[in-house]
Amino acid sequence: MFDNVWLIPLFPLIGFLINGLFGKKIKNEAVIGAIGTLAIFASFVVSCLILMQMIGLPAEQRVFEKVLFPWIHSGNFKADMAFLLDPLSCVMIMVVTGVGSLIHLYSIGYMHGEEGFYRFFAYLNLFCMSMLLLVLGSNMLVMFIGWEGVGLCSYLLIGYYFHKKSAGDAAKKAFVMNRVGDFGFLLGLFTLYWWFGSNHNIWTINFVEIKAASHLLPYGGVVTVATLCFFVGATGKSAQLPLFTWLPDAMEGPTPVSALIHAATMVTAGVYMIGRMSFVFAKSPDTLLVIAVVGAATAIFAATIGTAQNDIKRVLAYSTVSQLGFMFLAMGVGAFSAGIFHLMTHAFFKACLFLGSGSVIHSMHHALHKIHSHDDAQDMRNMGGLRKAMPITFITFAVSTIAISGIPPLSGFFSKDEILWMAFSNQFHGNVNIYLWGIGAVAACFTAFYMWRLVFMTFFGDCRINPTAKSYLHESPLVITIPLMVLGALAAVGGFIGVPKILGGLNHFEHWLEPVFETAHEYSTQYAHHGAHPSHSVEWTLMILSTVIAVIGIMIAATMYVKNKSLPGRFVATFPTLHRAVFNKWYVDEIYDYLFVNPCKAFGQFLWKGFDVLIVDGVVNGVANTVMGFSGIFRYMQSGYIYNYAFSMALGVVVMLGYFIFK
Amino acid sequence: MENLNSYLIVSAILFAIGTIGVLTRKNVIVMFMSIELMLNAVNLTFVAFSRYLGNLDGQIFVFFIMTVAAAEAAVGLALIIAFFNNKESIDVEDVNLMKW
Amino acid sequence: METLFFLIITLVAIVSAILVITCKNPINSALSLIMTFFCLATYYVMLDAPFMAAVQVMVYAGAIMVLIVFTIMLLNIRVDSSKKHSHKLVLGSIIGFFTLLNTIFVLVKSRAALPTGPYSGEMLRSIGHTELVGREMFTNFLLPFEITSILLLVAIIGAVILAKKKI
Amino acid sequence: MSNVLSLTTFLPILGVLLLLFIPKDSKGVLRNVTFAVTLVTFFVSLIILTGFKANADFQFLENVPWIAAGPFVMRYNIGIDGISLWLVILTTFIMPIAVLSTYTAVEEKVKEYMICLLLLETGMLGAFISLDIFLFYIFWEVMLIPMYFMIGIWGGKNKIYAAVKFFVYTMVGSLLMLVAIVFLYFKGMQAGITDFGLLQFFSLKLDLATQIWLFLAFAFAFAIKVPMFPLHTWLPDAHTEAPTAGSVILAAVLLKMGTYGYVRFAIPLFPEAAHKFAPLLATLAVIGIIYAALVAMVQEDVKKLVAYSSVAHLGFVMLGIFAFNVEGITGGMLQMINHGISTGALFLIVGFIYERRHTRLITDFGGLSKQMPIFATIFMIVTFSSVGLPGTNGFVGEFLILLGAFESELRWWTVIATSGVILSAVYMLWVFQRVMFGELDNPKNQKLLDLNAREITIMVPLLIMIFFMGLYPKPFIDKMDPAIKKLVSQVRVASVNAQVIPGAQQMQMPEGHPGMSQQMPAGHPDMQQMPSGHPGGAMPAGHPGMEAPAAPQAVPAVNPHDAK
Repeated sequence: MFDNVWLIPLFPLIGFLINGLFGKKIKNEAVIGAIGTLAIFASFVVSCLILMQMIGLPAEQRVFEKVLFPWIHSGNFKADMAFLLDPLSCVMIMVVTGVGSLIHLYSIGYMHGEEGFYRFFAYLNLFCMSMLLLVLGSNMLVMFIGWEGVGLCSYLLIGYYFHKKSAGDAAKKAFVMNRVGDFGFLLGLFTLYWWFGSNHNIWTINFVEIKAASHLLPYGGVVTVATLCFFVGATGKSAQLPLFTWLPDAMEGPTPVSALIHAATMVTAGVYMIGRMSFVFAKSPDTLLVIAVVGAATAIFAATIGTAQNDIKRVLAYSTVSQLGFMFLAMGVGAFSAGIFHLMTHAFFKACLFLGSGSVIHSMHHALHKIHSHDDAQDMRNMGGLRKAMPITFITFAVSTIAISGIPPLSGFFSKDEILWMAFSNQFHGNVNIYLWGIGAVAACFTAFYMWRLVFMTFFGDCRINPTAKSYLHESPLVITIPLMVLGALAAVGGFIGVPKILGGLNHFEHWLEPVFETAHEYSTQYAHHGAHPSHSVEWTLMILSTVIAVIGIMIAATMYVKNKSLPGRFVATFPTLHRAVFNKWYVDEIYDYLFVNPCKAFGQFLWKGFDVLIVDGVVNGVANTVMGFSGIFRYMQSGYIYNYAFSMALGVVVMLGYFIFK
Repeated sequence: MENLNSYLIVSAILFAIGTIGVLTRKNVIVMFMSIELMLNAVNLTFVAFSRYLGNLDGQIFVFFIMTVAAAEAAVGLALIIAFFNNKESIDVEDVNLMKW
Repeated sequence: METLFFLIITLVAIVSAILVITCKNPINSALSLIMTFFCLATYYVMLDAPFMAAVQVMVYAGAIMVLIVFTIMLLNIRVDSSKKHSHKLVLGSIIGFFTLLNTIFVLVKSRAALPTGPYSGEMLRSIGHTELVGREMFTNFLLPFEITSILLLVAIIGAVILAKKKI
Repeated sequence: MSNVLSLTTFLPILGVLLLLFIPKDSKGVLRNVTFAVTLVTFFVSLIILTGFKANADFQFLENVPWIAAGPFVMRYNIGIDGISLWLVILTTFIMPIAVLSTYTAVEEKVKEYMICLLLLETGMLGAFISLDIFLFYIFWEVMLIPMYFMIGIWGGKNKIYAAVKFFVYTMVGSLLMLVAIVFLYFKGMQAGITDFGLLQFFSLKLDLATQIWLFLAFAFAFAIKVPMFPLHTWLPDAHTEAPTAGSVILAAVLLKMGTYGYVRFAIPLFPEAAHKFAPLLATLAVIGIIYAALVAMVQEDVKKLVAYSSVAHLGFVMLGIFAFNVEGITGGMLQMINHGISTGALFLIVGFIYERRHTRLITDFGGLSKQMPIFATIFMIVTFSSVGLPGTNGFVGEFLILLGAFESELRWWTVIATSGVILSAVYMLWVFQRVMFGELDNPKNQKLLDLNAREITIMVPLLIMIFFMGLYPKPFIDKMDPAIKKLVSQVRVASVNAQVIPGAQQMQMPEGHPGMSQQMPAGHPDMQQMPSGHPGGAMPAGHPGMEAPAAPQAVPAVNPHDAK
């Protein structure tokens, strides 16, 4: 089965080609949707088969490389179109194809009747293909194809409603910010490639080969440079500080896109990349510290913004940014498998949340459309009390919210708690640990708060929508609710494959990934401070503490949005500046405009008008004008009158003849 | 019979007058006639030399010159008419298409 | 006697030539030019070339000058009205003067060995100038003679095409 | 078929003769005949492609006497290697497309236009295949004239200015080059070279001072053609004013003359000087990348924007070439072809909307996606190819260039150049968004027709090439690889002798390993000849004893005075 790994990206590619080229002619939504969904589902089946086979193998044999065809070979440089199967990529393909299949199914219902239905499915399939290339790539360049490919699809899908200016802007912003990240990725790649090549004559970008040679890498130094570059790439793709602003804007795309790309898969590519190259990152404690700090900072920063947003999808977007921050925190503290674990559980519950919000928006939109209202279907201030109208959506949404808040025994608790525990107990960031843990815990509290705020505003209380519209609110069709239920179930139980030892679990997940990360752990122990390992009681305390924190967050939300509804208003009145700053996302977009975008445009304008036209062309035209000036003087000789030429000719003849005669 | 030099001097004078005419007049037809004058001055030289050298080649050449002059007159005058039709003038100063 | 005649003819020729380039009215110029052509015909007779004289009168004074006069009248040009450029006149005269100087020097002084032929005065008078020229023309110069016909043909076509407004 | 190269080159001229017999009013026939001629030329050139063996030699050689004027002996000496092969194919490939694009765009003086196009093709092909420096110069100038007329006669509003600017810029450079060619020939004669054949001059050993002057003359001429910052200002004008086919050819092929000139002439003829000026030229290339990107960003005219993007792309090519290693030059060569395809396609796209709306101002458009879905798709693919998205052709070239440059001494230049990748996305996507996305609010745009069959036919081959080269560049690389390896070894021998200019040394990474090991992987055949342990990169600048260690086998001793 391993040999057929190329089938996994192939199916979505075929789906993309069929829908992209002929979708317009097919017209039938059911056929188009079926093609798109079956394509990714076929990949899911293949992935399952591969997973089964891999489970059957002993741990040390769980690496397989499949070379499809040689791609770029030039000089010393070799990059093949090749796929790598190991436990890590197995997890990823399962998540991508599994969640992907569900979201495709969901889209059939959600996108029903949209103009360009075929286009949507074509892009979605293309995205899946790129994402699968990203996770399966056996060298950095194939990964990079996927890396940029998902960026492209994200661009296409955010700009799906291209007639909206905001959608176009958001799409461009997403792509450009991703490009900033790519810049880092490429530089990291170059640095690593050049260092290995010039120092050890190992000219490679293949993960397996680099892993085999990674013991040659020094601790710090050039590795810090390279890994920081890679990390810049990761921040772009995974919307971390300072490149996170594109993700909330990306909510301009259709909701299934937000669920698939901007929650479950693409944005986690940065985390995956660090996991894939953990053996390089682990060589640089400085980079790990940077990653942990950036991750923690993003977690808290995005969480604060999330508390003040009114657009249901934007709240979820900031929540995603914040959760990604948690994953990076995990990577930064060396808890690679915890990061991947959180990636997986997050894919479940965040996809469910997004799809649930999509279900709500779908229903709201329908109702508002019926009464010809132009109210915003995504604004939570228009919602409320929806739990009665949409029971399935409500239940799945609530389950996922409990999961993301970190309430045991749902999946989010296990993964988030493990991250916080590792942030506290790791042995190489010294005194920073306690701060990392503290920030993480506060961010978790904020998470619980704004997620429950969302739930309360949307599903509880009175319905704030126009009463006539209220009667049109109804539960979404099965094709939408089935994925919700599946994902809700996964969000509830998905954590049990990674129950930590202290709770009596076996932590299957960590064992599964151990062959991938053991090299990295080996390296990181080199610089660990071998202090006293915190005891079990500490672990228990922290675990209870983090649960309590989450509950506190929920309580605050309940107080403010269910019991005493005037509180938020009074809060805003008391701290108007703070609220405005948070509401406007701490003005980050404005700062970027001020710092980068506008100067760039102004500078470009200056270069064009000032340098190109004035100086370069000025010199060129100046030379031309000087020549013209001289010729302006000499032109009087060329009067254009024939008799003047006759004069000159006669004169010339006379003078020359005279010279020859009288000389 | 006068000696050769007197003919030559006469032809030189006529040639010079023709030259002055071409250079100083602006009327295209007068210029044209001045050119005919110059051609005739040359013809005279040819005939004079031919007679004094006892060689008829020069006179044959005069025939050819006359042919050319006739052809020139035909084409040249046609040009002048065409020019006049365009510009309502035969002033050489109006022939200024080459003026930049 | 002959010298006096030569001088008179020369005077007439030069004066009429000067009139050609000075007359304001082109018609007067044309008439003076005809006068000059007649003087030249006279020279040809004095040089034992009566046939040349006849051709001169017929072709130049007759054909070409008629053409010119017709053109002048056709275009209805009266007086050379435009203003004179004195500098042009002066410059032209200077050039003309030096042309004269040069020409005289070339013709008179720097005469190198020239090919002489068998045709003496007696021969011209006894056999006849016309016959001799004719013989020469249709033996040694037959080909150029024929080519002149093409030249004339081209000139005729050219003149027709140029002068007609629309073909 | 030994004359197939000549046949390819002069087929267009035969086409011109054919066109002369077609009355100028039968425009359809003229267009079809021209198209057929260019198509036949393309198919003939495919014979070259299939017959080409992937080795470093020049192939399809033809060498017959041509002009012998006193001491100057010029021969009709042609042939191709892996470097010129692809440029020849690119030219013959682009020409039918360019001709097809003029079917409705040019209505006046069709006959003359077609003749110009065909003459241009011969000129371009001739320049790529010439192995005689003088023959090259002739073809180089031959290209100039039809292009001048194409801009000057069929151009836009400001065509005369643009045409004269184009002509004068290029002429200034080429005259300098002519002087250098003649001077080089005299130098060659002293060394026993008997004609202008290029290959003999490769083995000519010149002292550094002479090399520098000659290199500067050549480099200047080529830099104008490339065009490199700051000699680029003719390009936006020429591109905006030229008719679509003119812009396409200008971008796709003519600009390649400059970069090709570096690879074929300036660098192998004067390797030491090339090394000496590499940092300078790389700096200009990098400035060009960033500068052109910034200027492109604020353009209001789509065509001008594309023109500036050309400057940026060719900056990448130059950076790759001056990396002096296989990866960089391969990348540069690939990028030349890529740029020909993607930028050519972009100009065609601009031409399509210009034909429909007779405006190129970005603000006149918006929301065209709705009205022209096929156009939108094609435009998007080409945009992403131009941006260098992996999977499209643009990526392979750009990546190899950056990789090669990073391996060489131009590391910090590469870092800055890489940021150009971001900027290219900014300006290309921004223009795409403003033209294609948004509300379709301009009433004039609401009646626009989507691409017709002919226009789609034009674009399809380009799109196929975009993906083919992006996903499977191996056949391209394989054919050019031996020639590039040879070029690199030619240049590398010299690199040890070249003075290391101050600054190059500081560019080394802090690890401080000897510069030698960076440029030269162990195991390279040249390595064994080098005195071991001679730290080529770390030699103090201006050291007069430079020539001592390496001189014996490679290059005659560099005069210490010249070396300064």
